[in-house]
Amino acid sequence: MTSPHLPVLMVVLPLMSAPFCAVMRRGLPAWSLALVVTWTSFALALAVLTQVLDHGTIIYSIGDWAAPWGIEYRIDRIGAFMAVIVSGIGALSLAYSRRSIAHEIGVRRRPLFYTMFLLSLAGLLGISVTGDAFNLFVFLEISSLSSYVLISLASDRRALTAAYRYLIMGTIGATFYIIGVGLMYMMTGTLNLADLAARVPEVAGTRTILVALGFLTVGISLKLALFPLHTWLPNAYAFAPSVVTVFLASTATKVAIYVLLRILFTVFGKADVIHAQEIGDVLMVLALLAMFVASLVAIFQDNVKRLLAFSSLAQVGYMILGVSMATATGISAGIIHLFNHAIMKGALFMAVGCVFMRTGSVRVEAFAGLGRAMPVTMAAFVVGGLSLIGVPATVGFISKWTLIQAALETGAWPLAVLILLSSLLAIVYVWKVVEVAYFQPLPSYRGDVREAPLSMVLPMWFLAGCSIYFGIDAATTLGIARDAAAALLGNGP
Amino acid sequence: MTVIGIGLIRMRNLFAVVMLSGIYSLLAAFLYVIMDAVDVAFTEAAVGAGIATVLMLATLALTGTQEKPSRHTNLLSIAIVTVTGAALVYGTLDMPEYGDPDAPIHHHVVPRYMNDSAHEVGPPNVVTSVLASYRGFDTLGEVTVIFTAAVGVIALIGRIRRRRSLNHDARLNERWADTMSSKPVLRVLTKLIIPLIMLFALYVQFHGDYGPGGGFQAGVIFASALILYGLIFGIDTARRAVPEWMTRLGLALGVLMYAGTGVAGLVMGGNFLNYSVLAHDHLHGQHWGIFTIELGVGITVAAAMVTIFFTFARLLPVDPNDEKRS
Amino acid sequence: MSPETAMLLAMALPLVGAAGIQLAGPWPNLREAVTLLTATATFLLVVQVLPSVAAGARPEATLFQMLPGLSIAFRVEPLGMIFALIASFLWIVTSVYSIGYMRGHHEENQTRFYTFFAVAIASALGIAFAGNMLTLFLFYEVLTVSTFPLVTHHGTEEARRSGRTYLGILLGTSICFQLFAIIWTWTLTGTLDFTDGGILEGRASALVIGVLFALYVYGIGKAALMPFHRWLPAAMVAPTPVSALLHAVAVVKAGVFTVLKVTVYVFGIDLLRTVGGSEWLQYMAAATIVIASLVAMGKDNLKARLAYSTISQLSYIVLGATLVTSWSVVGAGMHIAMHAFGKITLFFCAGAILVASHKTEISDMRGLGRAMPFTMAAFLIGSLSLIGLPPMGGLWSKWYLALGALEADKMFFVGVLMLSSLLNVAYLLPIPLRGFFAAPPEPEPAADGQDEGDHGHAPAPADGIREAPLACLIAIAITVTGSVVLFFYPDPLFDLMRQVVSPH
Amino acid sequence: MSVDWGLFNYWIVVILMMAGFYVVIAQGNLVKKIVGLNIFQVSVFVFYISMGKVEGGSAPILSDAVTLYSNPLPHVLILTAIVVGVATTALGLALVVRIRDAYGSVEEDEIDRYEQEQED
Repeated sequence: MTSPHLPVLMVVLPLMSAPFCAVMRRGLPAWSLALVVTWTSFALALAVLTQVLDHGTIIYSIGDWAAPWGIEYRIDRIGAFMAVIVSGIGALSLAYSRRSIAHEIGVRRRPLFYTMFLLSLAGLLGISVTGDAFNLFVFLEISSLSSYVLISLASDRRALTAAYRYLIMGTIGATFYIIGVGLMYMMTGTLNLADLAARVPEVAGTRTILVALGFLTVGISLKLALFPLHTWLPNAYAFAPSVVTVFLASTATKVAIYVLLRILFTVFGKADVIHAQEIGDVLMVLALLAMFVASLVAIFQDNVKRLLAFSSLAQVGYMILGVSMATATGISAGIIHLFNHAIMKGALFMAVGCVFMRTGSVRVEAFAGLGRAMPVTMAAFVVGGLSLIGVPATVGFISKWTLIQAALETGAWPLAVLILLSSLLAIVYVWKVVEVAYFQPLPSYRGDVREAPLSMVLPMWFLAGCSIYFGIDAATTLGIARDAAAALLGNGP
Repeated sequence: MTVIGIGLIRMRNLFAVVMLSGIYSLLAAFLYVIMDAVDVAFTEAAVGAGIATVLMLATLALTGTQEKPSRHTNLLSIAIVTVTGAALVYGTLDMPEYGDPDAPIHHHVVPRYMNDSAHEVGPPNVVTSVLASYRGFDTLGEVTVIFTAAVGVIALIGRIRRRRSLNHDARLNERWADTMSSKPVLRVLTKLIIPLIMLFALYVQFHGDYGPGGGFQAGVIFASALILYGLIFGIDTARRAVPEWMTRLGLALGVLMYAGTGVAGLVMGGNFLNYSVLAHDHLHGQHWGIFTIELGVGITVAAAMVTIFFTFARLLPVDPNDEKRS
Repeated sequence: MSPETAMLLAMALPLVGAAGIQLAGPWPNLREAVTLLTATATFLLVVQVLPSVAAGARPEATLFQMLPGLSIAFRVEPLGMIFALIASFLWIVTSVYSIGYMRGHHEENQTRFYTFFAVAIASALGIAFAGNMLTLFLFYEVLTVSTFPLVTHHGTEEARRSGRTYLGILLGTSICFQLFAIIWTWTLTGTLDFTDGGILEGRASALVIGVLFALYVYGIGKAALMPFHRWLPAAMVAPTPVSALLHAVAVVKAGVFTVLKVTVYVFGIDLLRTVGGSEWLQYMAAATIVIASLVAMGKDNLKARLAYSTISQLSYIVLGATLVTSWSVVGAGMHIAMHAFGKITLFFCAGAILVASHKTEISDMRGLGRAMPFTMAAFLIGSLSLIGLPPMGGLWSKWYLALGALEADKMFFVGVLMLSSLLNVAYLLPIPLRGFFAAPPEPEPAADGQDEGDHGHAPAPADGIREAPLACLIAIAITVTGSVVLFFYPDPLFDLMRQVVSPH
Repeated sequence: MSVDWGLFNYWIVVILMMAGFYVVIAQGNLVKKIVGLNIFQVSVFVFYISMGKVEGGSAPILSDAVTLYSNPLPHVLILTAIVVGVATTALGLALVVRIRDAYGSVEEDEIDRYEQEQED
């Protein structure tokens, strides 16, 4: 597949199939269509990634209007990598979704669920590949609006307030972003990211650009749930339908981090703001706070989804910590953790979804005895948990290794110590669940708990398997992350 | 406008708040006209002052109009807002002055739109050229956003309280019938006005190339005709005229028309959303492309507005007792 | 079969075996046959590697590239060879013993037990054959995780608590200190390969080397250097074959083995000696030796006493490593083997006593030698080996350790070794001696029932006690023989260790 | 001290934005928050349109009689943004309706209280 139109098809395909799903009356045909489409998108994303790895950055002018007059797709390594992560997780969670959705969402709403899912996917993919600041906003809103709906489709009424809070915070974030873009546009006259990058250094010293940077950073930080702008996230993840949690946890915050990378390094890279304006230091402090505060809070959660949500906040901290170092190794640590965390959290939330399906609860107590009753699911949970801790032979180890290496390279050994200490907290909260699963007997009233259906177990174990495989053989993924980091710093291939 | 802004903060009567916010939008629209943004003004008036206000009123009818006094102090919020505001003002200090023709935005990118769009794209309305062609992909995104919102609203409140709805709808109609039979003049007037509004919508739809207007505004106007019909003759009657499947189909159709045009460009040998390749010469191609996508926009927007409004309206309680019971 | 293939197969086979055990779960006889077969085959494969290593070859293999520039690689050198031989051989013995014990004790979840046991052995072999520090660390952690279900086998509240301590200390130290040290080494040198003479020479200041070495030694929590020793007594809740695995076969040995390996192949003994970064650790090791022995004396629970004995004995090896002389390293390496055979004998005996008599407290074991003469005799021999008396293998390792202390010109540590041997005598020998010579605590069944109230908790009357199941006794016989054989034929071991300290 | 009146327009816009922003983050009523969000966004739109204005220019519809036009690009962007804004508003209001249905209240404090009681 070497058609030049792959990048745009990858995004437009799910976007165009969403209306078809919307007019369907039943879940099954909608699911089938969505399944075909997401997997095709995944295949296209992989093809694009290969193309980018082989031939370098792809530039696709939409409507054949050359940038900066028209909108272009500009896909470099990191963008293609993001697209693969997003579409891959999308494809897997869609395969997983059928039984889970059949269990959690009423029959009339199922086609609408798949519509929203496809839109969310299209939005996130669009963000990953676009080269235009305003187009990015539009697709950000597509993905955000559909996520709000996806979250509120859950049966728990707290999902509604969670979605509402997410909507308010998300819209504030988007508005901040748009203020930032406006200020940038005002000073440079362009919206194209590459063009901005070329024109920013001229005006980098002005107060307007400085404020623009501030607004962009705060706005995106809201979306990526950086401490202390994270308050929307725990409940949104905890009460959303299982599949939605899987998908959003593995993709939405990741894409936001990607946008932050784009702004800080692609647009402001030549102006070197991360060093000049202490943004790096601020991000680093917030990242460290996130790592410790969120991990500590996670320890005291009784709802496993909430527990994992707080763990996600801590993991976002790791990613931002890597980014804030602004060295090649630091950024590649952030990027590789994007990928790794998507895999492991995907597996973990899928396991929790299986548990919810069989026991009707995601409280820690509900896990009692599941080590025996649902051995396959719990084994996947353990693999994911070990990965969160960072045990070798899991992807978490690779991330941690790279991050600590980055810290030591800059001579910041206290930082390395803090990273290690915070991962001890992960042992505590992961083991809290594992112990209950394996050491407490199955309550008698749950005597009929069975293993989850195959269609859910397979995607879950695919991710669990990935988190082992890429933990042993990380040369490829880390290689991409390194090249991407080098490219972001302006000295890549 | 500032006065309204401050008033909004202080006021506890939500009904007044919503009305003020509508007025605020109208004022903004007025400002847009002053600042030469006629298309935007058109849209803001129809959407911000019109649709959004109606939706808010509908919501208020469902949730109650009096805000309860808040107990906690808002020092933190004040601090955040002050800091943000101060940052923005600080940022303005290095900006080009308002109306300054030498500002960078007028000299990069835009000159090509002003100078070349006439022979590259065609329509004298540059906003349309940029919207539909140069940055057509954004507009596709925009249509998708409105599609998302409409489907989202169906997913969220499309089917709640279905148990009561039969009885509910019947009573709603009774009430409308009572009210309306006493106002025959209004009914007749409406029947006369609605076709006119629709004609106007069609005019706006197809006139977008030359003056302010286009698919989006036309869609909103078209929808408001149907909404008016619903308000005067009862939601149920309107729903019979425009059943749900039709709006839902419209929603999907518009998006597909737009994206389909893009794909057509791709099939004909251009890039996605390249209209130039659609006909024998590029100006005709652009013309047809813009025509189709604007139509798509119009259909989806009209369908979305109608869907959103009717979905909200279906929930409206018949009388205060009903509201208390919920 | 080439030594490379044999090496890789030796690591893969236990995993295959684990899968086989899992499949054969419903049929206990088949399952145990699979275990024994796998264990024997694995041992034979490891033996295949021996000749070439003894002849000076270093079989190598590289599998994946885990991180850019860092592969999962294997390379067999003499120290690893010794560890692999011990681990794979004792697996057979322990399996034989387990069959008797687990059946005799009516344990549940036996399939899980055998499965994770096999995984633990695979990771122990991985540690033994690791060609760089990353690979070693990988298998080190796999070993920790795979032994967790074994430690918590009974699933009781106590087992859970112990499991938490076990995992907390082992994962905590390895992540906080060891991993930190490894990555630091990597950033300093750009390699993690085990190299003769070390990789840090000229790459770091004396201070950094000292700090790094401390991070490694404490980061290898499996070596149980105080104050990170708590996991070992805690793990005593596990079934006895697991204790044998922990203490003799895999876990603690993996710890001290790693310490030795790091000392010799990452730092290099010459470098460490010149820099002197390890000196204060010698005293920490000495303190652990003495304190753990003293604690052991105070324990009435047999397994707890043995656990503290292990902590003390492990520090012999750490002491040998930190003394960084040729002789001390030779002594340390040999002590891995000597202690393995001695301690596994003692644990087997403790388990046999538990199965046969349900006794766990030493004070209840008076006169037990009459009912279980074979077991008690074996216990005596094992004790003698640990004390370091002829004709047991333990003599040699202590001998070379003392030589090493002399070579380093540190009489103090010779004294510590002597003192410790005395303490060993004090806490180990009374058990078999009282077993044989003291009168049984219970009154004869014919006697009046006055004392019964005092012994209400002792479940079985003395007269009902027989020797443990045959499988247990066979295993004990093998390890006892091993201890004795190692006294008469320590040469192969010695030669291998000589290669470690003077590679050319 | 010379006051830069050329920026005065922007300052007013900033004040409006902040009024909206304040309503969003400080108010406890869910409907009012949405209204605030609306105000906030509309103010941002005004800001965009302001920067497109060229002194003496006219609406960007090409004709032979006019030579100076205002900048059309902000107009395009804001057209899109308005739609996004109304979409968000509609969804937000739909959520408010559902929340009211589920909790019987649209006051944040009350809902927080119910949720704390619910902790399943």
